Amino acid sequence: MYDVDEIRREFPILDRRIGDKRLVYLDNAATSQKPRRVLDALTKYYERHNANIHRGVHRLAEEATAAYEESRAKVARFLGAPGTTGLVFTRGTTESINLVAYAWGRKNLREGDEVLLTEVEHHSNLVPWQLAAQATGARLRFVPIREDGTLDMEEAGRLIGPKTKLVGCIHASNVLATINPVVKLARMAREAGALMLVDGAQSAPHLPVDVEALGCDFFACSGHKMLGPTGVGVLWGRPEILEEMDPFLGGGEMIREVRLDHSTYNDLPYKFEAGTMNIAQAVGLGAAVDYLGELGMENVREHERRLGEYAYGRLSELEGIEIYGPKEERTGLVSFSLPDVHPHDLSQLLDEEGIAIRSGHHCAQPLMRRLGVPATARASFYLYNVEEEVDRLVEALARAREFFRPYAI
Amino acid sequence: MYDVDEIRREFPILDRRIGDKRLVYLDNAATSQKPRRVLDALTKYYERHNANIHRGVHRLAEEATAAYEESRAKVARFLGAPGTTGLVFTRGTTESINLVAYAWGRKNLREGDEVLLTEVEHHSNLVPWQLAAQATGARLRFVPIREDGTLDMEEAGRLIGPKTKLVGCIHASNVLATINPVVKLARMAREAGALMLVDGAQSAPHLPVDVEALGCDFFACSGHKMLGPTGVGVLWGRPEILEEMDPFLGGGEMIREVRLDHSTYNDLPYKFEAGTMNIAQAVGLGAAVDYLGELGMENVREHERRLGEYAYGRLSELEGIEIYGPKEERTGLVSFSLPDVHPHDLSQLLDEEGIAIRSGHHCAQPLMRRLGVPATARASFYLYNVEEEVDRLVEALARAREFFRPYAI
Amino acid sequence: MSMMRELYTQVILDHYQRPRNRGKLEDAELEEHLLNPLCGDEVTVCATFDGDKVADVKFSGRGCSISQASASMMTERLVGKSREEARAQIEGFKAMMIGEREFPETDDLAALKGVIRYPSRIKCATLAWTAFQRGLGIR
Amino acid sequence: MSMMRELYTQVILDHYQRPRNRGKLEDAELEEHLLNPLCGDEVTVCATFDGDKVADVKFSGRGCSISQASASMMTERLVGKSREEARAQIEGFKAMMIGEREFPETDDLAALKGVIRYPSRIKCATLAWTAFQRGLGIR
Ligand SMILES: Cc1ncc(COP(=O)(O)O)c(C=O)c1O
Ligand SMILES: Cc1ncc(COP(=O)(O)O)c(C=O)c1O
Repeated sequence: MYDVDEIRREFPILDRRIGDKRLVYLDNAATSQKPRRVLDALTKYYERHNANIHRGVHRLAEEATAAYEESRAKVARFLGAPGTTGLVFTRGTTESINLVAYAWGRKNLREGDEVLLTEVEHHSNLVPWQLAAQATGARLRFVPIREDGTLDMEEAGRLIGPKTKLVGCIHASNVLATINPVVKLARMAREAGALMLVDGAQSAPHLPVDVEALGCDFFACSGHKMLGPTGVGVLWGRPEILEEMDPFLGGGEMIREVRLDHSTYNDLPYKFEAGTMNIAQAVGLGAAVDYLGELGMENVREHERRLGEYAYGRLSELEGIEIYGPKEERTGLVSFSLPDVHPHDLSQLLDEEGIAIRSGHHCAQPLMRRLGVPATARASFYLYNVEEEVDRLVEALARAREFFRPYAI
Repeated sequence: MYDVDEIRREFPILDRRIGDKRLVYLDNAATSQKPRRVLDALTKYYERHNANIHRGVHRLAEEATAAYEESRAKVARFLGAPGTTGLVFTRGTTESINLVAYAWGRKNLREGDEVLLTEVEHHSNLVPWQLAAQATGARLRFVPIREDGTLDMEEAGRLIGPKTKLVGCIHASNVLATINPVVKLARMAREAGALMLVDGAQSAPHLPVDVEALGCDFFACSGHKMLGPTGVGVLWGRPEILEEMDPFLGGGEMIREVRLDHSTYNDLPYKFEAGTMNIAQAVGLGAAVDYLGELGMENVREHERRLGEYAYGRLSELEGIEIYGPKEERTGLVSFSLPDVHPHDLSQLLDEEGIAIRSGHHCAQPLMRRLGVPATARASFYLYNVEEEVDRLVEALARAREFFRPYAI
Repeated sequence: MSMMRELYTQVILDHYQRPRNRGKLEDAELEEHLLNPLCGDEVTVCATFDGDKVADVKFSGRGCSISQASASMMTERLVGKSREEARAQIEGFKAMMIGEREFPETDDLAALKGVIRYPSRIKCATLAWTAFQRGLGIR
Repeated sequence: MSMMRELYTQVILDHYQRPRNRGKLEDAELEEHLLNPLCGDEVTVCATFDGDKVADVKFSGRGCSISQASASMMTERLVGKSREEARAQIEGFKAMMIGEREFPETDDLAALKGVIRYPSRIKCATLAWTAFQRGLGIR
């Protein structure tokens, strides 16, 4: 049974007050809150086991190494990876994608090659490819969206061709709440001989994910968006592909033999883990995916789907509101604009009532341009949010609008 | 007054027992332990303020941003940086140096150029330059060491010339306990028109550091070695130089304006902080440098100098021991070999007595080769270690040797 | 919403509703576009000069009430100023916005005082001013 | 030091002290060098064959007591084995070292059982075996 009250008790910050109001945290797409057990895992790690890993023969080093590697196994299982060999810890989605853009992209892209992305990408899955394109002469192309925010798959079919070397796609959009057909894209990519990278920053926290079933070659996500600590993320890659890639960061741990003039590199996944890693954070992420596994990602998805639907309905009551993305098959977030009130002013007024939403371009400026707005407001839900919070949001929006309406331009 | 008993009470892990023995943690050069106040800062951050930074208008985002930026200011002050503009958070020393090797190195190095390092470098300040050299055709050269482990500065003088574009040097050696003359090297580099990078992973935790006084252009260090959390480090760079560098990781936050085909980048230091940063870890590092500042780095240095001297003396009593590095002007660590016992076996036997030391190549394989050994044992001290712990170490070493002597080859 | 009244003062809402000097200038001698990377707001300021004196200033772009009101107030203040005076005026304002200088009680600008409590909004309030500063060649 | 006796058994210390088949082979058909990146220990194994059967095996390199003793025991076991048998033998040993298979009580190899408790040392114990495996063309 999915007991949201019990779940809420796990999150100390949900008792926080803003002024005299109880916090309503609806900025989960930016970062999630952390359950007590994740904080406890961090504290326990530091108070009992902290040591540098892999190279030490003493007890703490053994324990820290075991904890770190266990986390790797847990995260691999959580993502449906067939083993731990392809599971690399990074700082987050952004570093994961940059790793691919450097270590795979710089080595394999040439003038005339194409990388196919979409108009919906987060800057994290766009800027690294712009830099790789500048360095190699490859060209970026983009799958457009249709009016409802879903990908134009016919156009995708036309765009994928023999020049395509990699297709990169956001799995769940952090703005439109769409879930993109990455399985289909991966199939099309494979048929064209291209690799498929999935930006799972907004899917891994909210949907059951199975990288094998997705059929992708790379999958990136961030710990901090899925109940884990800041400072840790994941790149999963097919071992055969990772094996052939150049190293990315050089340093300790990723090497086998170092001479002054050249070096050879360690086995996977260590080849991509240079220097002292974010050990405690990886351990914390292990505790987070344990918890998500206990709750069941199907249940998390169902809870958020319902809440998102409820929010979509309640927000639609507001006269003149514009909600972005499709009506159906949405994740648990809603981006919107209200006439008369700039999103910044909106979130500020909401903040006074203890309600945290985000306003801005959500690191998706090209998508904002496509939608024809400089910014939107966004309420994003997670497994601990409840309908009463949606109600407080809607009421506060109505009041904010009353406040601003007299001054509307 | 430097009260080491009081200090020890701040570190929960020092009460840890290994079997029935109290832990003696002498692996501080690998990573340091964490005082309660750093753990508390992490917990407080997550329980009260956790949010994504810079882009949010709500209260938690304001608080988290303020905490993160305050930490930046604290760390800048701790390192003697003239402001926060050049202070970039990274995962650690390794990422910091790679950042320079990619964003400065790939842009500025050409065939015929030289990067001058030393024979003492940690893999972190060697492998990134090997990769940059491979990519650009630049050549690496190395300042040799003299018999006592100090740099041969005359040879350095001959090696620095018009071809030299960057000089990189480990500030304090993690193997030899030397403190290298980086001020002098920086001056020589400047005169030759080269930049100076200092690997401060082993100096920032142990010595008063002032990047202005050092006269360097880049300074890198790791939070986890200086009482801070894992997963955070620092690159300080002269703003004028950072300004001219290419971006490194692409993604959110480091951009100004993103279009599908190109982007412009944010101001310093944000230009080099792509994606969601290690926010909590940066906050934790802020608490760590607060504590170091309270204790006084002069006092920390003095405590460790004495302890290192005491350890050097006591260890010298062991017949046939070889201690690496010079006799004088050492930091608080001692690398050594005992005849008849392989360092691995040594640390294993010591572990049974609760004593954590490190054995291996210490991520300095070229230096090991120079010393003519595959590995050494290393005991490294920090501000909470005491003479009794040195005594326990020396006694355990004597016993380990008794154990192995009959089987010596 | 009493805190809100401190931030969204009557003066701000008035400038937001009826921005002064909104638009573009033909033959602008100074023209500078600036984007707030954190939220996507943007502003373009332009100015004509009469010798060393600012003859006319206009601003355009889109943004929140704070950024629009602040831009509007800025244009009122810069007309008739020499480059040097404009520069000083802008620096003074930016110093107020980071709490390094007092807001003059009698000046309309004091309406922006409430923004200081919201660091993420300070960039909104200073956006047009920074654009003008850059237009004057100061980085 | 009683735990120590479990790890450093008499058998291990004996092999450490008097390693069997230490050295190099002229005309080795199989020769493989392997480095343990975590500690710098290295081993070279070489072998000659008589048809499909291992005729002679030797190892050289430097390392801790565990890696040396384990290499020594390996050489004793591989002589006379076919390539296929050698491969199976090595796989079996590696399975024991990660706890996936029992150590045969009566075999000297059981002396290495204590190593399982120290994951960082498992690589020491398997170093020579992995080298031989690679020499057989298995990666
Ligand atoms: C001198 C030196 N440089 C660089 C490093 C690398 O630091 P990190 O592993 O934190 O990236 C270390 C520590 O391992 C070191 O001792
Ligand atoms: C879809 C998407 N991709 C990538 C990212 C970047 O993740 P991070 O900032 O953790 O690197 C985010 C979150 O900001 C996101 O929502």
